[in-house]
Amino acid sequence: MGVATLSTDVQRRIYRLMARMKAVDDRLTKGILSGEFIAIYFSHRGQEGVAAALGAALRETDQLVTTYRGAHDHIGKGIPLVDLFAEIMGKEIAPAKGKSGTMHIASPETGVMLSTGMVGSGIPVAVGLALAAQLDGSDRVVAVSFGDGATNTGAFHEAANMAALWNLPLVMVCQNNLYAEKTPTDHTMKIKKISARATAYDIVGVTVNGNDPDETYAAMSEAVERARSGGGPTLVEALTFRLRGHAIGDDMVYIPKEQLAEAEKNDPYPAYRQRLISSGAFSEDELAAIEAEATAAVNAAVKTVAAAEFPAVETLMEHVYANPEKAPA
Amino acid sequence: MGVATLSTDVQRRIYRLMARMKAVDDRLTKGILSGEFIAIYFSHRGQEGVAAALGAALRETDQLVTTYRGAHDHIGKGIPLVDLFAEIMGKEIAPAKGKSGTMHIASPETGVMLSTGMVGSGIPVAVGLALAAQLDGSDRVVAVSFGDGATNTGAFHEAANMAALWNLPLVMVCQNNLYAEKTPTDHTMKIKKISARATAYDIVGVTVNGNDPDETYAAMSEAVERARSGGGPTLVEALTFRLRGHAIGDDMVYIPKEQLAEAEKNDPYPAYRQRLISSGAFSEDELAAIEAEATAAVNAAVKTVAAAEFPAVETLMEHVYANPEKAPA
Amino acid sequence: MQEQEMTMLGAINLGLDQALAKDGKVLLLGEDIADPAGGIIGVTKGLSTKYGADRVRDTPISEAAILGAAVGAALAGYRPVAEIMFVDLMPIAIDQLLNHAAKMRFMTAGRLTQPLTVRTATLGGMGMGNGATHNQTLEAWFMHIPGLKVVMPSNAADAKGLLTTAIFDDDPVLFIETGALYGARSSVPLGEVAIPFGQANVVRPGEDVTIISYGLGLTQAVAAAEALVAEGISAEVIDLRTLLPVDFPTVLESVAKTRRAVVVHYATRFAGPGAEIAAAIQEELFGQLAAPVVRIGARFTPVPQAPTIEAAAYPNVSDVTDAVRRVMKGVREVVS
Amino acid sequence: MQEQEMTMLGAINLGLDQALAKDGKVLLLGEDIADPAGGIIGVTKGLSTKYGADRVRDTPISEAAILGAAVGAALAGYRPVAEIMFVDLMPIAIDQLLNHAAKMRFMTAGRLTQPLTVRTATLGGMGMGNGATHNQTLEAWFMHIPGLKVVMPSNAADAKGLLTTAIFDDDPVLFIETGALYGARSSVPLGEVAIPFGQANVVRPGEDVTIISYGLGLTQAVAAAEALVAEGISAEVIDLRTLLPVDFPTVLESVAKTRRAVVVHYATRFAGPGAEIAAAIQEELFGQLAAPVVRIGARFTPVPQAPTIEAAAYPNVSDVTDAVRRVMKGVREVVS
Ligand SMILES: Cc1ncc(C[n+]2csc(CCOP(=O)(O)OP(=O)(O)O)c2C)c(N)n1
Ligand SMILES: Cc1ncc(C[n+]2csc(CCOP(=O)(O)OP(=O)(O)O)c2C)c(N)n1
Ligand SMILES: [Mg+2]
Ligand SMILES: [Mg+2]
Repeated sequence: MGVATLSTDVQRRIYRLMARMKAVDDRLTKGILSGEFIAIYFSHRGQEGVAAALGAALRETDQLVTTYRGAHDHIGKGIPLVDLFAEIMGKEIAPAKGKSGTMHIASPETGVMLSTGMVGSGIPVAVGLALAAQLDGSDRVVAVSFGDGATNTGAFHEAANMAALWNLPLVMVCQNNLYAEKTPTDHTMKIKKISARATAYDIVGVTVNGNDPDETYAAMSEAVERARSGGGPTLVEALTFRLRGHAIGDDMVYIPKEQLAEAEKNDPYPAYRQRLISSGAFSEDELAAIEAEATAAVNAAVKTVAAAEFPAVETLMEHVYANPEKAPA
Repeated sequence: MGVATLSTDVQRRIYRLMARMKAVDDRLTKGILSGEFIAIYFSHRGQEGVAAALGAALRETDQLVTTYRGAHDHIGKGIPLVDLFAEIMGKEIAPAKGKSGTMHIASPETGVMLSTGMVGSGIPVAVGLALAAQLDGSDRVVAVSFGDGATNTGAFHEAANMAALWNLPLVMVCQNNLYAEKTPTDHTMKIKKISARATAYDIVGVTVNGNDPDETYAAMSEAVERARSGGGPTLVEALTFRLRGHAIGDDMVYIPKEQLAEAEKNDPYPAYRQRLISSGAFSEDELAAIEAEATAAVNAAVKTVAAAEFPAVETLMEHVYANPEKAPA
Repeated sequence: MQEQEMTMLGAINLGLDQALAKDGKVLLLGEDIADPAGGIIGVTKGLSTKYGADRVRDTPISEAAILGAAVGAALAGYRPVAEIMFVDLMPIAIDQLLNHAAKMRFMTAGRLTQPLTVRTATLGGMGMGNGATHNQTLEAWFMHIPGLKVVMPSNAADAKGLLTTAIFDDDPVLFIETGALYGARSSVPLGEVAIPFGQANVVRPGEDVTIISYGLGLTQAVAAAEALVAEGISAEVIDLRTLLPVDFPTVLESVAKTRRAVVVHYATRFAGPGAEIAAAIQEELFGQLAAPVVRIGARFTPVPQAPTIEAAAYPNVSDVTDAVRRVMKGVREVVS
Repeated sequence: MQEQEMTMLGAINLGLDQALAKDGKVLLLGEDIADPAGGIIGVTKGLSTKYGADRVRDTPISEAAILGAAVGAALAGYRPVAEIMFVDLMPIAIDQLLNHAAKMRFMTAGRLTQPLTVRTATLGGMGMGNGATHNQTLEAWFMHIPGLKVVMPSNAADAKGLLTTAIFDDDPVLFIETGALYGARSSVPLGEVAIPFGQANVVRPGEDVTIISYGLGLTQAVAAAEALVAEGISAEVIDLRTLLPVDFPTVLESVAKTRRAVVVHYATRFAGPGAEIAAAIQEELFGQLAAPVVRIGARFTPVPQAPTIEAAAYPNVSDVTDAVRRVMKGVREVVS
C-alpha cells in the first residue's frame, strides 16, 4: 500500500495521540524503573503509529477491545489519563477502584469495552460486540487489537470465521511487533504475512507499515468504512516493533542487536515528527506545543493519581455479584 | 484435479475396503434400527470413497487419528472386524474391554491411535504423533481425518499452524460431507473451499471429489508422499455426503429433498463398482466375490461379538491408573 | 396461575420462548439450535421460526467463540443465552466464562456486567453408552468460580422457573440441564414464574435423616426415602436447585433437626460438590450430629461405555439406602 | 547423596535437566522455553542449548495444541513435559487433559498410556498486582479428574523429587509450581531422587492440632505453628505434596492423635481442595474430633490488583492462628 496523503487535520490528530501515548509510556517506564511507581506495565513504545492511526480512524461511538499491551489503544480511543494511570496504579480513584490493573482496563464511556490478559481471548468478545452493533441496526464499528502471537490461538480462528460468516462490522488489527514475549514471529508460524490468514475466512486482509501512521490510517479508515457500510470484517496487519521489550524490566537479550538498532532507527515517533515538519504544514512550534501539552497532561494525571489512596480493605468483596447476599464469603 | 489412472491392484484394494466398509455400515444400521443391537453409531455410508482411498494410500506402519464417525477410517487402516464390532457393542472381548465405545476406538496394532468424540480435538494429537515420527527419524506418516465442521474449531487452527511450522509428516483429511450434525457447511463458514484454509499456514491445500476414489487416492498419495519425503503437511478436502444422517435414527428432515436425492445418485459405492466393471479390468464375478467376502467377514465378526458377554462389574475400576493403590475410589 | 403437565424439555423450550417474547435483548446462540433442527434433541424447536434466525442463531463448532461472542453481546446490553451442547465441551469454552464473564463486574467495579446465561447438558446417567467424553458431570468446577452462578434443576417446573431467573439475572449463570431428565414430566406454571437462586426445595419432609441432592441425584434420593419408609426411617429430602449459591440455611435447619446428612450426586465423589456440603455441615453443626455426613457420588473413573460397568460407575438407590442405614446407626464406615 | 542449596526454580531446572539427560524420550514443549529466553523467568534456561531446540521446543501461543501435541507424542512413546505458562491459561488447554490424557489408559484398557507431565505455575500470592486473570489457584478442578495426578510442591527439594516422579510416571501428571516460591531456597539432593506420590510430609510434629496444607499455604501453616508455640499450642504441620492422590493415611493418623484439624490453602475456600480434606476427615474420624475441621482459603472473589485488597483476598498467618485458637476451644464459629 502506498503512502496516502492525509489532511493536516488528521495528521495533527494522529500526532497529538502519538505524543500523548509516548508521554504516558515514557513516564510509566521512568517511574517503574526508578521505583517511584510499583506497577506492571507492557510498554507500547514504538507502536504508537498503529494505535494513533486506529484511534483517528474510529468514531467516539465505535468500540474497542484490546490487550494487556493496551495503553496506546486506550489513549487512541480517548481514555482520560487520570483513569488510565489510576487503573495501572490500582488507586481507589480508578473507575475500577483498584480491581482491574494494567491488563484489564475498561473505559466504556470512551468505547474501551475490554482489555484482557488472555492472549487471543478478546477477539471472540469483539465478535459479540460487533454482533450487537449489527443487531442494534446501528452504524457502530468494533475494532479489536491484538499481537502477532495471538493469531496462533484458536480463539483468533473461531472469531475470524464467525465474524466473516455473519458479515460483522469488525476491524481486526494485528499489531505485528515481531515478537510474542521472547519468541520471534518466524518461530511461531510458517507464513510470512499474517494478513494472508484472511483468506481462510474469505475476508479482506492487508499488511501495512505500522510505523507509517499515514499509510496505516488509510488502511484503518478503509477497513472501518467497510465495516460501517456493511462490507464485513477486515484483517489489518500493521508491522511495527516493541522498542522496550515485553514488559518493563525486559533485558531484551533475545533480540539480535542489529534488529534492535534497525528498529530504533525506524521509531515512528521521531520519523512522523520529521515528516510533518518536512511537509511544511506543521511548524516546530506547533509540534512542540503539542508535546508540551501531552507532557503537562501526563504530569497532571500522575500528580492526581500519586496523591490518591489504595482502596480500603473493606471494599474487597464489593462487585463480585450484583446481589452478594447468598454468595460464599 | 483430473481423474487419475490407478493400477488395478490399487483399485482392487480400494474396492475391497469400500465393500468392507459398506458391509459393516449396513449391518450396524440394520441391527440398530431393528433393535438387535443396542449401540450408538455414526454412519459413514456414502463416505467410503474417501476412507478407502486414504487407507490404500497409507502404509501399515503409518498412523491415523479419526473421530466418532470413524469406522470407515478404522477399516481402511485394517482394524480387525471383531475388534471393531466388539468396541461398538461394548463387549468384554473388545480390546478396550467395553471401556471405549464407538466414539473412542483405538487400535494401535493397526495404527489407529485415537478416535475422539471431541470435534477438532484429535487434530493436535495427530500433530504430536507426527512430531514423534519426525523426532524418531522414521518415515512414518500420520493422517488425521475430520469433518467440515471441525475446521471451525480453534484446535484445527492451532494444530495446522504447528504442523506447518514444524514441517511435520501429517496429512490432514477433511471429509466435507456438507453437514455438521444438522447444520449445512455454508451456515458455518463463508469460504467456499475448505482447502483454502491451507493458505493461512503456507501449506498445500487441495479439494477433491471424495466420491471418486481414484481421484481421491491420487491426492492422498501425493500428500502422503509429500509428508514422507519431508515436504510437510497437506490439507486434503474431500467432498462427499453422509447418506444416513448424523447418527442412526436421524430423520434428516433438515436436508432438502433434492440435495439428498442428488447425493444418493452420487453414492460412490455403486458408481465405483460400475467404473471398475466398465473399465474391463474387473469381472462381475470378481466384484461379487469381494462383496461376498466382506459380508461373510462381517457376519462372522457379528456372530462372535454377539455371543460375547459384557464386561463384569468388577472390572470397572481397572485401568484408571497404572497403579491404583492410593487413588480415590 | 394456569399449569400444564409437560416434559423438562418442553418447559425449557417454553421458558426460552417467554424470555424471547418478553425482552428483545434476549439472544440465543449455539450449534444446531435454529430450525429446522431446533437443537439436536429439539430443546430450541420452533424458536428461530418464531423470533428469527438472527435472535436464535446457529453457530459454527466454535465453543470458545460462542461464549466469547456471548460475553461481547452481554457487554453491549444483550441477554445472551449460549448453548454448549454438552458439559463435556465446556472445557473448550471455559476460558471465556472463567476469565471474562465471571470477573467482568468485579474487574470494572460494576460498570460492565454480564447478564449472560450458558445452557449446557450433562448426559451422565442416561445410560446411552456414549462413553467417557460424553458423560461427565462437572458442576464442581463451576462452583469454584467466584462471580458465577450455577443452576441444576431436577424437574420441569423448576427448570422453567430457574431458567427465567437465570436469563434475567444480571450476573453470568451456568444452567446445567440433565439429559436423563429431559423426558421427565411435571406440572408447570404457564405464566412467568421466576424461582429465586439460593432457595432449596424441601421436596419431602422427614425427621431422621436429611438427604441432600440436586439434578438426577434427586431421583435416587427420593426413591431411597420412599424405600426407607418400610424400615421406619423418615428421610427429609432437599433439592438444592442451585449449587452456587447453595442454600445453606435450609440445609442446616434440616440437618440440625435430623442430626444426620447424606449428600447424593452423579458427579464424581472425590472433590465433588458433596465435599463442600459435607465440610460446611460438619463445621456449622459440630457436636450436633449423630453421624458423619456421608457422600454418595460417581466412582473415581472415566465413564465406560458397556452397560454393565457404566451403570456401576454411577450411584444407585441402594447406595443411598445403604448410606442412610449406616448414618442411622451412627457408625463410621468407609463409603465410596 | 550430595546436596546443594538452591532455589525452587533452580531445582526444577535441574530436575528437567536430569530427566532430559537420562531418557531421550523426554521432550519439553512450551511458549518461550527455549534459549535464549529459557522460559519467561528462566525455569528452562540452558536446556535447549544443552539438549537441542528439537527436544526443548518453543511453541506458538496455542495452549490447546501444546497439550494436544503432548498427548500425541505420549501416545508415540515420548515422555513430554508441556509447559502452560500460568494455571490461568490451563482452561484453554484443559480439554486435552480432561478428555484425552486422563481417559486414555481407561478408554484403551491400558493399551495406550499417557506418560505426560504438564508443568504450570500459579502466580497467586505473589502480590505482583497482575490482577484477576493471572492470580488463580485452580488445583481443585484437577483433583476432580479421574485418571490424572496433581502435584503441588512447597520447596525446592520436593519440587525436584516430585518432578522426577512426574516425568517418569506412566500416567498424566499436572505439576503446579508456585510463582511465589520460585525463589525459596533449600538444600536439594543433586542425584536422582524420586519422591513417591501420595506421601505427605509431616514437616513439623505436634500434639494439639494438625494443620494440613501444601504449596504456598504451607508457609502460612508453618509460620502459624511457630507463632502458636508461645501460647503453649503444639501444632503438627503436614505438607500434602500431592493433591491427587491425597495421602489420607498420614492425615488421618495425625488428626486421630491431635483430634483437631485446620486445612490451609491459597485456592478459593468454597468448593476448594480443603472441602474434600475436611469432608473425608469428619467422615473417617467421626466422634473422635474435639472440634470441627476448619478450612482457611482465599475469599470468594476474583483477585484484585491493588495491593491492599489483593493481600486481603488471600489467607494470612493470623487467619491460621485464629482458626487454630478456635478449634483449640472446640468452639464452632463461622470461618471465612
Ligand atoms: C492464552 C495466553 N497464552 C499465553 C500467555 C502469556 N503471554 C502473555 S503476552 C504473550 C505474548 C503475546 O504476543 P503477541 O500476541 O504478539 O502480543 P504482544 O505482547 O507482542 O503485543 C504471552 C505468551 C497469555 N497471557 N495468554
Ligand atoms: C467440540 C465439540 N463440539 C460439538 C460437539 C457435538 N457434535 C458432535 S458431531 C458434531 C458435528 C461435526 O461435524 P463435522 O466436523 O462436519 O463432522 P461429521 O459429523 O459431519 O463427520 C457436533 C457439533 C462435539 N462432539 N465436540
Ligand atoms: Mg507480538
Ligand atoms: Mg460434516
